[in-house]
Amino acid sequence: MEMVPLKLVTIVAEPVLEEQLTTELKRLGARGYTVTETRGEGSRGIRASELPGESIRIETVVSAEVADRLLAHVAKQYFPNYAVIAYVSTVEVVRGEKYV
Amino acid sequence: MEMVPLKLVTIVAEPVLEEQLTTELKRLGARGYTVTETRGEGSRGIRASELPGESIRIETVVSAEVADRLLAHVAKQYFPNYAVIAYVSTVEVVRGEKYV
Amino acid sequence: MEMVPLKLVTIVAEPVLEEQLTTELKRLGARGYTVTETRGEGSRGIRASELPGESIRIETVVSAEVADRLLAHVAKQYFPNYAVIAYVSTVEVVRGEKYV
Amino acid sequence: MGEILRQNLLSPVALAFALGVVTKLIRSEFSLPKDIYTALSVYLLFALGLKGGVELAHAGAAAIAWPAAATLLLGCITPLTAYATLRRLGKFSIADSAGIAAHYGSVSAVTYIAAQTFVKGMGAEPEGYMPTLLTLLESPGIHIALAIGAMKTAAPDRDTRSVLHEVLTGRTMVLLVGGLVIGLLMGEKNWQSIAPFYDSKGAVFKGALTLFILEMGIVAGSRLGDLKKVGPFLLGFGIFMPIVHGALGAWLGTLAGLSVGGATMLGAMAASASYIAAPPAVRITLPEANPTYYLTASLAITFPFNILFGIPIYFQVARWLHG
Amino acid sequence: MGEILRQNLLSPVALAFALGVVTKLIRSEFSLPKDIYTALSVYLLFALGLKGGVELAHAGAAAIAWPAAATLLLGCITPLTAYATLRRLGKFSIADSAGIAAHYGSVSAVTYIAAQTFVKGMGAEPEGYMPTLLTLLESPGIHIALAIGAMKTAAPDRDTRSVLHEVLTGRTMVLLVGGLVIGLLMGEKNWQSIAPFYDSKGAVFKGALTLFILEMGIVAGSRLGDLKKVGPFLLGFGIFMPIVHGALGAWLGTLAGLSVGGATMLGAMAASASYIAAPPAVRITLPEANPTYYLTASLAITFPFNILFGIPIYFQVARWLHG
Amino acid sequence: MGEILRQNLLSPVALAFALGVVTKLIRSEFSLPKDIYTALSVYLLFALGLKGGVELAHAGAAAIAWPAAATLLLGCITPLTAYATLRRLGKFSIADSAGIAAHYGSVSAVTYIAAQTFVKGMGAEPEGYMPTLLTLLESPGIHIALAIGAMKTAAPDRDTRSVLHEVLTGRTMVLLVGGLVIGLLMGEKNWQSIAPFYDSKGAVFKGALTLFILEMGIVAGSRLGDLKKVGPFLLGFGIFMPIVHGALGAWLGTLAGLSVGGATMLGAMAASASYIAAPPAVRITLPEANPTYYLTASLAITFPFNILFGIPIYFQVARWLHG
Ligand SMILES: Nc1ncnc2c1ncn2[C@@H]1O[C@H](COP(=O)(O)O)[C@@H](O)[C@H]1O
Ligand SMILES: Nc1ncnc2c1ncn2[C@@H]1O[C@H](COP(=O)(O)O)[C@@H](O)[C@H]1O
Ligand SMILES: Nc1ncnc2c1ncn2[C@@H]1O[C@H](COP(=O)(O)O)[C@@H](O)[C@H]1O
Ligand code: NA
Ligand code: NA
Ligand code: NA
Repeated sequence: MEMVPLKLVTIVAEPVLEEQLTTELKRLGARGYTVTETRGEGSRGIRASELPGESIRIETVVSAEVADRLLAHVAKQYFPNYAVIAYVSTVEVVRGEKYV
Repeated sequence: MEMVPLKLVTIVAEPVLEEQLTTELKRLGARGYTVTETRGEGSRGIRASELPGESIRIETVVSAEVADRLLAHVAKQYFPNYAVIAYVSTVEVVRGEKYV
Repeated sequence: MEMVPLKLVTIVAEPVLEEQLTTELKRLGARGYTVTETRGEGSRGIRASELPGESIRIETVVSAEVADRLLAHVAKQYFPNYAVIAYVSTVEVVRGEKYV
Repeated sequence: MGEILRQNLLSPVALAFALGVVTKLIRSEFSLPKDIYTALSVYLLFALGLKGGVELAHAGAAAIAWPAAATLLLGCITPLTAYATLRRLGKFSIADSAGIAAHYGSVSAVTYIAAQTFVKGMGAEPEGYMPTLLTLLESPGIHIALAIGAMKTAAPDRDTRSVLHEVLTGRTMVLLVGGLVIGLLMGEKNWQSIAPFYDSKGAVFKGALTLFILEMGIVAGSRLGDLKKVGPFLLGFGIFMPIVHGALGAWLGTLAGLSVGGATMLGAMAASASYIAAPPAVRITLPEANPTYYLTASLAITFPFNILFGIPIYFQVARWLHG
Repeated sequence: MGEILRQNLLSPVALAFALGVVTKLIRSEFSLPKDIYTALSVYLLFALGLKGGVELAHAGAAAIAWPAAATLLLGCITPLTAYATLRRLGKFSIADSAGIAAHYGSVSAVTYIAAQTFVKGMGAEPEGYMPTLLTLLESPGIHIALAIGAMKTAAPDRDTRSVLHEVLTGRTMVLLVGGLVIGLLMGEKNWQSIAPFYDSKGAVFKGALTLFILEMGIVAGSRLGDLKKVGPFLLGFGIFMPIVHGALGAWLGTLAGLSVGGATMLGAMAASASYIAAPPAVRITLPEANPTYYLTASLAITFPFNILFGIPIYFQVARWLHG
Repeated sequence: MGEILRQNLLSPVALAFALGVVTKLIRSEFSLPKDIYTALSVYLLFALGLKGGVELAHAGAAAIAWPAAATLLLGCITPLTAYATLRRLGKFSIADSAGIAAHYGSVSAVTYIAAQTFVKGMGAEPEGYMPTLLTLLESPGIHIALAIGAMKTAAPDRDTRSVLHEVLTGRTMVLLVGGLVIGLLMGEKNWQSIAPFYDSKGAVFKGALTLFILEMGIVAGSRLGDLKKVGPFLLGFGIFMPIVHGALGAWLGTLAGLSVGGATMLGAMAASASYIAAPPAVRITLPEANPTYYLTASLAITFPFNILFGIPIYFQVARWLHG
C-alpha cells in the first residue's frame, strides 16, 4: 500500500457557519471535506441557534501547507466571536496524491 | 499559527451513558466535548438499548494528564459491564491553551 | 493506564457500500467498527444516491497488519468506481489487546 | 374463546406486528427511522393523556379511588412476584432478577393501547379514566425492583437519585401526566376542537398505532435470535408471569369496581413489561444485569404474547369474574 | 378582559406551551426530535400558504392594497423603534441593538397561528388573505435592521448578499409564498380535495399545532436560565415593545380597513419576534451581537408573553378601535 | 387534450412538484428532513398495499389473471427495449445501458399514485387490485437488466444474490406485499376502522402525497444541473421511451381487460422509471455504470415528464383504445 502522509484538519463549529466554512476551505485549497452533525459543550457556552447545543464537525484531508492556511483563517475569522474548535493531526492516506 | 499539542480522547459507548460520561469528564478536567450519534458492532455484542446497535462517540481535547485520568476512569468504571471502546491520539490545537 | 498502540482506519464511502464494507472488514480481521452518517463533497463529485451528498464514515481500530490489508482491499475494490476516501492514524487504545 | 382469538389475530394491530416480525425474518433492512418511531410514541402517549384528562374531569375523585388503589397495589406486588420467581425458581443472579423484575413491575403503553382497542372492538367500553391508572403503574414497580437490586448488591457509586429522576421525568411520564393535566384543565369545548386528531376513536390515532406496532414488530423481530440465548426458563417466565399478573390485575380490577373492559385493561397493564422507561434505568443502576435477558423477555416474548394471546385471555378472565 | 384571558390561558395552545416549559423546569430530557419539529413547521407554513392563496383568489387586488401597505409600513417602522429603544434607552451596543431589532422587525409564524386560532375562537373571523400579509412582514424588518448594523459597524468581509438571499429563500418564504401561489392557481375544487388535511379548521392542523407549541415550550423553557443574564431592561423590552408594536399594528390595520379579527392578527404579527429566519441571518452578518440577548428576548420573553397575554390584549385594542 | 393537460398541470400534485423544482432553481437550502421523506414514503406504500389487499379480497383470482400476465410481460419487455435502444441507438456502454434499463424496467410508486389520482379525478375509476400489479412490476425488470449486465461484463466478485435479496426485501416490497396480505386478511370491518387514515380518498393520503411530491421536486430540481452532462440522446430517451412503454402498457392493459383508468395506470407504470429500488442495486452490481446517467434520466427527466405530461397522454391512448 503506497500511503501519503497528509494533514487531517477537524473544525467543530456552529451549524450556521457550515456553508461559509466549506466554501472558504475549498477556496483555500481543500479538495473535499466531510461534515458530521454533532452536539457539544464548550467553555464559552454560546448557544447561538434556536435548538441549543448543536454543532457541525468538518473534516478535511489536506497538505500541510493548506492545513496551515485553513487553521490561520479559522483562528482569525471565527475564533473571536463564534463557538469553534479546530485541530489537526497527521494521517496516512490511500492514494493521497489526489488530495494535494 | 501557534499550535498546542494536546490529547484527543475518543470514547464510543452505549447511549444510556452519555449524561454520566459527560458529567464525569467535566469533573475530571475536560473543558468541553463533542458528541456524535453512531452505530457499530463490537466483540461483545451487547445490545443494551431498545434499538440495537446505536452508540455515541464522545470526543474531548484535553491535556495529557487529564487524558490519563479520563481513560483510567473509563477503564475502571465502564469496561467491565458496558459496551465501550476508548482511545487517544495527539492533535495540534489552535489556541490550545484554552483547553488545558 | 496500560495503553496499546493500534491503527485507526477511517473510510468515508457511499452509503450503499455500508453492508459490504462492514462484512468485508470483519472478514479481513477487524473486531469491531463504528459507523457515522455524514455528508460531504469530494473531487469526483459522484452523486450516486437519490439524496445527493450523503456518505458514511466507518472507523475501525485494528492491528497494523489488518490495517494494511483493509486499505489494500479498499484501494483495489472501491477506488476505481466509487466515491471513497480512506486513511489511517495511530491511536493508543485502552485494553487494546482486545482488538488485535 | 377461539373466535375471539381469531378476531384478535386478524386485527390490524396483530397483523402489523406480524408484518414487522416477518420483515426481520426475511432479513430485510427496512425499519422506520428512529425519529419517526419516537414521534409516533410521543403522539400516542400525549393522545392517551389528553383523553384521560378530559374523562377524569367527568369522573369524580371517589369513582377512581378504588381502581387507583388496586393499581398501586399491582405496582407493588408485580415486581416482587417477578423477582421471587426469577431468583428462587429461575436461579437468576440478584442483578438479573431485579433488572427483569423492574420491567415486569412497570407497564407497556402500547400493550395498554392494544388492550383498549381490543375491548372497544368487543363492545366492552372501559372506564374513561384508565390513562390515570396507566400513569400510576408506570414507575412504582421500577423503583421497587431497583431498590431490591441496590440493597442486595454492592451499592454502585452512581447517583441512584438521578436515575429515579430520569424515570419520573421521562417521555412517558411527561406526556401522560402533562396530557392528563391539560385534558383536565381545557374543558370539553377545547377538547372537541382537537379530538379528531387525538381521540383514540379517530383516524389519526388508529393509523399512527398500526405504524408504531409495525416498527415494534421489527424491533421484536430483531431480538428473536436472542431467544436461544435466554434459556427455556425465561421463555416460560415471559409467558406465564404475564398470565399470572394479568389474572391478578383483572381480579383486583373487578374487586375495585372496574367494568369488564376496565378490568381487562388493568390485567393487560399488570401483565405487560416496560421497554421504554425500564431499560435505561436498569442499565445504569444494575450494570451487571444482562440486557439480553430483560430486553428479550420484555420485547420478544411478553410483548408479542400479550398482543396476540394475552389480552383475549385477560378479557375472558374478566368476563368470567364478572359472572 | 379577565374572562377572555382565562379562556386563552386554558386553550390547548397555551396549555401545551406551559407543559413544554414545565418539562424543562423539572429538568426532563424529553423533547421532540429535531426533524419532527422541522416537519411540523413545514406543514404549518405550507398549510397557511395554501389556504391564504385560495382566499387571495377570492379577494380582489383592491381589497388587499391598503392592508398590504399597512403591513409594509409596520415592516419599516418596527425595526426602527426597536433599534432606537435598545440603543438610546437600553444603551446596548450597535450590533446588539441591530441584532435584536432584526428579530422584532420580522414576524413569528406560530404567534400568527396562535392569534388566528384565538380570534376564530372569539368569533371574530379574520380576512382570508392574512397569510399574504404574513409573507410581506417576514423579511423587510430583517433587512432594515441588518443594514443599520452593517452601516454603523465595520463592514464585515462576509458576503451580505448571500445572507439576504438566504432569508428570502428560507423555509418560511418558500412555503408561504409557494403555498400562496399554488393556492391561487389550483382553484376551489382542488383545494376542497386537500382541505381536510391543510385547512386550519381541520383536525390535522390543530393537532400539529399543539405538538409544535409543546416543543416551542421546551425550547423556550431551555432558555429560561438565560433570563438572568440579559438584565432587567431586555426583560421589560420583551414585554413592552410587543405591546407598543401590537397596538400600532392593530391601529394601522383598523385604519387600513381590517376587521377586528384581522386587526388583532396584524397587531400580533407586529408584536411578534422572529426566531427562525432572523437568528442565522444576524449570527452571520453581526458576529459581535450576543446571541443570548436576541434569542432569549425573542424565544423566552416575547413569544410566551404574546401567546399567553399579548394576543388577548391586541384583541381588546382592536375591539376598542372598532368602537 | 389541452383541457386535460391544463387540469393536470394545475393539480396539487403537479404544482407541489413545480414548487420543489423552483425551490432548487432559486438556490434555496430548504428541503424536507430525510427521515420525514422516508416516513412519507412508508406511509404511502403501506396505504397502497392495505387498500389493494382489501380490494383483492373482493376481486376473484380469475379477474386478475390476465392483467397480472400483462404486467409480468411488461416487466420482461421494457428492460429489453430500454437496453436495446440505449446500446444500439445511443451507443452507451454495456454497463450504462443495463444500469439505465434496470430503472426503466421497474416502476415508480409515486408515478403510480399520481396516475391513480389523475384517473380518479377524470372519473375513470381504476380496478381496485392495481396495487397487486404494481407489486408484480417492481422487481422483474431490475433482475433482467442486471442479468444482462452481469452476463456481458466481467462478472464482479460481489455476491449478486445478496443484491437480489435486497431488492426483494426492500422497503417497497415489504410494505406493498405486507400491506396486501394484511389487507386481504383483516376483512372489511377492520379496514373501515383504519380507512380514514389510509384510504387514498382520505385527507391524510392526499396531504402526505403533496408533501412527498414537494420533496420529489426538490430532489429532481437538485439534479437539473446534470441535464447538460447526460447529452441529448438520454434527454430524448427519457421522454420517448416512456411514451413507447406507456402506450404499450395501455394497450396490453386494454387487451387484458382493464378499464380506461386501469389501462392508463398500467401505462404509467410501464412508462415510469424506478428511483428507490433500482439505484442501489445497480450501483452495487454494475459499479462502472455512471450514476449520473441513470439517476438524472429517472429523476430529472422521466419522472417530471410522466407527472406533468405523460399520464394525460396515456389516458388519451387508453380512451382511444377503448373506442
Ligand atoms: N475540549 C473540547 N474537546 C472537544 N470539543 C470541544 C472542546 N471544547 C469545545 N468543543 C466543541 O466546540 C464547541 C464550541 O466550544 P466553545 O467555543 O469552547 O464554547 C462545543 O460545542 C464543542 O462541540
Ligand atoms: N475495533 C473497533 N473499532 C472501532 N469501534 C469499535 C471496535 N470495537 C468496538 N467498537 C465500538 O464499540 C462498541 C462496543 O464494542 P464492544 O464493547 O466490543 O462490544 C461497538 O458498538 C462499536 O461502536
Ligand atoms: N480531502 C478530503 N477530506 C475529507 N473528506 C473527503 C476529502 N475528499 C473526499 N472526501 C469525502 O469522500 C467522499 C468522496 O470523495 P470523492 O471520491 O473525492 O468524490 C466525499 O463525499 C467526502 O465525504
Ligand atoms: Na407489568
Ligand atoms: Na414583529
Ligand atoms: Na417501467
